[in-house]
Amino acid sequence: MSVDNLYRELILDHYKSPRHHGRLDPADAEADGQNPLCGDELLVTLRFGADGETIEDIAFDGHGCAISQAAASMLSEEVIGRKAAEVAAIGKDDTPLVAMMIESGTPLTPIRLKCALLGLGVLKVALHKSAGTPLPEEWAGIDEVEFE
Amino acid sequence: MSVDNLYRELILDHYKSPRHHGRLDPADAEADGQNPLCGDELLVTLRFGADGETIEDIAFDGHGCAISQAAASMLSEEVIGRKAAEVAAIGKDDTPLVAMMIESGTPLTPIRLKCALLGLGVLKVALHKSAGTPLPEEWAGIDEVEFE
Amino acid sequence: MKQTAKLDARLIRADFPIFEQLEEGKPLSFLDSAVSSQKPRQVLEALEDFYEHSYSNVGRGVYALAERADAAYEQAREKARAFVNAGSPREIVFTRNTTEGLNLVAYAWGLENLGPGDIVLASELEHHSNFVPWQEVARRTGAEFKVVPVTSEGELELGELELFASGGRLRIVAITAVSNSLGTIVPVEKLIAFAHEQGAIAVIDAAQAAPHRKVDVQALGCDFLAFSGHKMCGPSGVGVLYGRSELLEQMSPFLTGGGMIRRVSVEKTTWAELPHKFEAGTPPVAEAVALGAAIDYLEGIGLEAIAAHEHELTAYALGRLGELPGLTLYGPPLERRAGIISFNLEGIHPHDVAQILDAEGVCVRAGHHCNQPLMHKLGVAATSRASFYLYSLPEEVDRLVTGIKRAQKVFA
Amino acid sequence: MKQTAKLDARLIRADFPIFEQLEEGKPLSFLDSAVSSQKPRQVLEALEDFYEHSYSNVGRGVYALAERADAAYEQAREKARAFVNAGSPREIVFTRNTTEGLNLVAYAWGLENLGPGDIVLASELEHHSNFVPWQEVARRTGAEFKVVPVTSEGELELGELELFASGGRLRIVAITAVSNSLGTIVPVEKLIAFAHEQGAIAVIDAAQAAPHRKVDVQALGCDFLAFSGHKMCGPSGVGVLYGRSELLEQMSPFLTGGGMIRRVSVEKTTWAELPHKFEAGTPPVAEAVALGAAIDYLEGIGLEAIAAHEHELTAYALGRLGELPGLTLYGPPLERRAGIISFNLEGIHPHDVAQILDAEGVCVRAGHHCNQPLMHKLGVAATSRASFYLYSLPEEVDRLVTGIKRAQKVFA
Ligand SMILES: Cc1ncc(COP(=O)(O)O)c(C=O)c1O
Ligand SMILES: Cc1ncc(COP(=O)(O)O)c(C=O)c1O
Repeated sequence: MSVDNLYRELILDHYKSPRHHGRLDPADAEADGQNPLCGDELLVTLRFGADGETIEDIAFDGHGCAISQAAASMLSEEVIGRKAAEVAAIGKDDTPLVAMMIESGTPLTPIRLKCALLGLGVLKVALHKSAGTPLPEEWAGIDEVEFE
Repeated sequence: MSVDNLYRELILDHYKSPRHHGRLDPADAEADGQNPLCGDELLVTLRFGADGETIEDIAFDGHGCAISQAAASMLSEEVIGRKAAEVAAIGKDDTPLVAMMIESGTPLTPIRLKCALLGLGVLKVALHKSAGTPLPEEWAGIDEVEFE
Repeated sequence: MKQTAKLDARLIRADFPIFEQLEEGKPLSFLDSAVSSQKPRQVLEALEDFYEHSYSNVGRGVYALAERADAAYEQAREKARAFVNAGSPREIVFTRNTTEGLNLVAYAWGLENLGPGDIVLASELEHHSNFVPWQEVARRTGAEFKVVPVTSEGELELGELELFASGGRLRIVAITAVSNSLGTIVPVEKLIAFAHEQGAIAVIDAAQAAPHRKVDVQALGCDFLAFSGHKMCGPSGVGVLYGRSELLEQMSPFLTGGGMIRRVSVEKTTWAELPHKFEAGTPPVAEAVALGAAIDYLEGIGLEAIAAHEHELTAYALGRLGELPGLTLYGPPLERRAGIISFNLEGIHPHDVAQILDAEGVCVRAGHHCNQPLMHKLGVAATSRASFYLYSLPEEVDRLVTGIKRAQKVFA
Repeated sequence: MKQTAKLDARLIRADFPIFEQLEEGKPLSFLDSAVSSQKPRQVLEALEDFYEHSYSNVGRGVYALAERADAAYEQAREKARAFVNAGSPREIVFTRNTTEGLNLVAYAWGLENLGPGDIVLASELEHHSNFVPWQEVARRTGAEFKVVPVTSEGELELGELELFASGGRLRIVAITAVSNSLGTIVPVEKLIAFAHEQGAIAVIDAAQAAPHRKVDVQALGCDFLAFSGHKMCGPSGVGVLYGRSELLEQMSPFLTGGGMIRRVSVEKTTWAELPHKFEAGTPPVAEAVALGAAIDYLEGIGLEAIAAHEHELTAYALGRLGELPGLTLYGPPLERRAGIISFNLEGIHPHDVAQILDAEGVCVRAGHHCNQPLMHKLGVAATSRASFYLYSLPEEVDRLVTGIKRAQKVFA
């Protein structure tokens, strides 16, 4: 993995100026989680539109490395206006930051992938919780911890 | 260690016709023990002379390999008529069978040494128990098991 | 496709450096693989290569070296998963050995789930490692410890199984798949079915099974299954515990410390996901990687071919030993026996037999084989035991027979 | 006579095969020895030699090969005994790692001896492996778990120690000898004295001490002391627990199974002597033997020389890092610090720091280092950490500084 490629302007920009940062209050769904390897933590809050299934607004809060923060920021832009069920089905390789790295020919290593997927993970927890559906096995445990 | 040397006539003879085999009843001192590696077991009973410290008679009972049985048999011949304190101080290398192997230039390997020393071990337990003195550390545990 | 062709033990033997040396001038006839197997070059090279090129601790490092170590370790887990056909690598915990795996279940499941009135069932056939932990956890929790008896041929008295039915109080059935003393192949499916009928969990000791024949935890339907790397061409210091994820998830951790936590504070600590929840501290990293290489090695040859080879040798050995006067054979008939043969010679203690055999370069085990309850049942303190593996040869059986004759002459 | 001459790290480095390779075209600057050390050829050769010439299980075999394996294993125990100056090899238990050693004490001593009202004391400095087991055993037994606080420089608030005096209710004091995050050298003698005054046992985590400086359990007077082979040039999969024999004798076993029993029957089981009572199942045989070789290696160089070398490098690194703007250093002053340096860069997460350093071939750790309570106290989620060992070189510090500057440029 080339560092120049990883710490490209786009990612640094999302890290330094995260989009949709903060907390929505009230929110229709929320969840938090952490990457136990580094203590990175994210809280997601979101609101649905009148149809109860289109994501109308979303906010991420928390702290962590450039990759986890930028990935969450980029993801938040991606999901606004989309249906919950559709978003809940987004695959690991399809989040904007991960996809971008794969495309550039230097995919993230497994450890950094965990950073990059923290945002998608907590978002999935939030959506499954609000839909009352069980979390798929590969995300197990991501929501077990209280947010500080 | 040469097997011919180990299974020499003297040792086989003691194994096949053990001296002082059986149990003394009544006895002035007794103890039992086992080699947990192979399940070999020995019970020693002995009687003191009028002075209360000369070993007047001794008997070993139990079952085990040729080495443990012959060593006990040879030891029993060696200790009759000797003082308890003197016998309690016999060193590992000084039992007849072990000394004989050392002399012949092919000392017992550590595992077989445990077989050969079982008799001395239970005898020491018996003597220390009857004298009320503590067993030296290197014999610890040899008396923890009931004899069957 | 698995290779089912007959294996060529002579060719395989060339993979094992230890057979290149002579033992006191004689070729090494290693008939003690049941206690631990020898290691092929392929495994030793994997070990060395890992230490020389990819060594680092796992699970925590960002740098490339750590990522390599991590990938190698998790790849080994995946190999172990496929080896026993577990549903997910989350169900594969690396332990030190079979014994630790069984203790893990006894502590982490047993201590929390057992109480007075409950029953823990093992068998007379069990190795101490699948006997004492259950006896101990029963003692600590006030549960009752019972054992399924065996016949004089060393097979479970399955007809008596119903005696242990007890309206939901039976909580654990712990059974070996293959007896390490007698080679008995146990019909574990029946015991697992019985356990589940009774609402108990089924714990399988596969220490003697996994190295020699295909083990499929999903086909078996067992709840836990443990085995050791060192008996299957892998290094010492590593074993595997399979556990059904539903159970592993409900359980509290066993050992606690680095690597198995989610968050630690003075007030409260929470646990990491499976399987890490059960791997506290630095794991046997290089050992797990080398165990992965051992699995590749065994699968390259094929478990069926290994079992068939051992079966053939066992048939030959039972025939040759059966001809010897004054020799008692223990255990079940050939059809229900793995490559393990226990025997005794009249008037000669197993220790002396093993000693005399050693002078011929023949290694056999002498003792109770960590099977005292079974020895008690057989009415002996000890036996001599020969056991085979993929590198065993018929001439080793011949040397065994020659050595036995020599022992009989010495003690005549 | 111990060698006290200055060590030549460049010469030593040539013993370590891993440094022969380039990492992405750059020399490997391995500044992460606190998590696990690299292995010298001497240790890898001992491992291979054992597997190729003397491998067998231990403790049970009559044949010559088994006697050789046994002798090698017990010789390793004797080396470990001498390494920490224990009074007897009976006090040396081979474990998997430090974590298992500490858990052994928590289970086998703690579960039996603690109850409601009792106090278990650790510190905010502890690695999770010397924190969570005590927290857990306190939870299970109803005892209270307390921690000695640390100053903002990561030193124990010894002035507050008396607050934990409690008329005989203090039962365990568990303390690390060296902090793995901050390098703090803890005055463990004081804590051991305090523990004994209070009637408590003193358990020392020597994971970061034993590899780097002479540890003498008799001089310390501690009751238990644990360390890991993999952090001291030894293989993964093996560790050592020292325990005072009086205590080990009183204790029930921890893991049960093969090798640790005296006699087993359905009714009752009795235990083997020390140290075997605490070594259930097949031990990490080859790993222990290779750890013996690692001890020989370290002692050949001399622990004093190693500590002096690391001290010199730490002084150099603290100087160079101290000059960098936007860099925060954590931990005590040089005089009371081992070769470990934690730091943070303003506005850059440690993970990103480590990632950018990796591109320079520099390996540092990023995270909480299994020290969440300490991180909490320092008010950070994570730090970057560089740590040194006998093979570390000043130019690795220079490359670290270059890498940090690069990170600062990327994130400028
Ligand atoms: C101070 C300290 N204690 C305990 C441990 C745990 O060691 P291991 O993972 O080898 O059990 C470590 C190593 O990470 C450590 O640094
Ligand atoms: C049937 C059986 N179970 C358990 C064990 C224990 O294995 P380990 O010593 O590797 O823990 C053995 C090996 O001795 C065995 O044969």
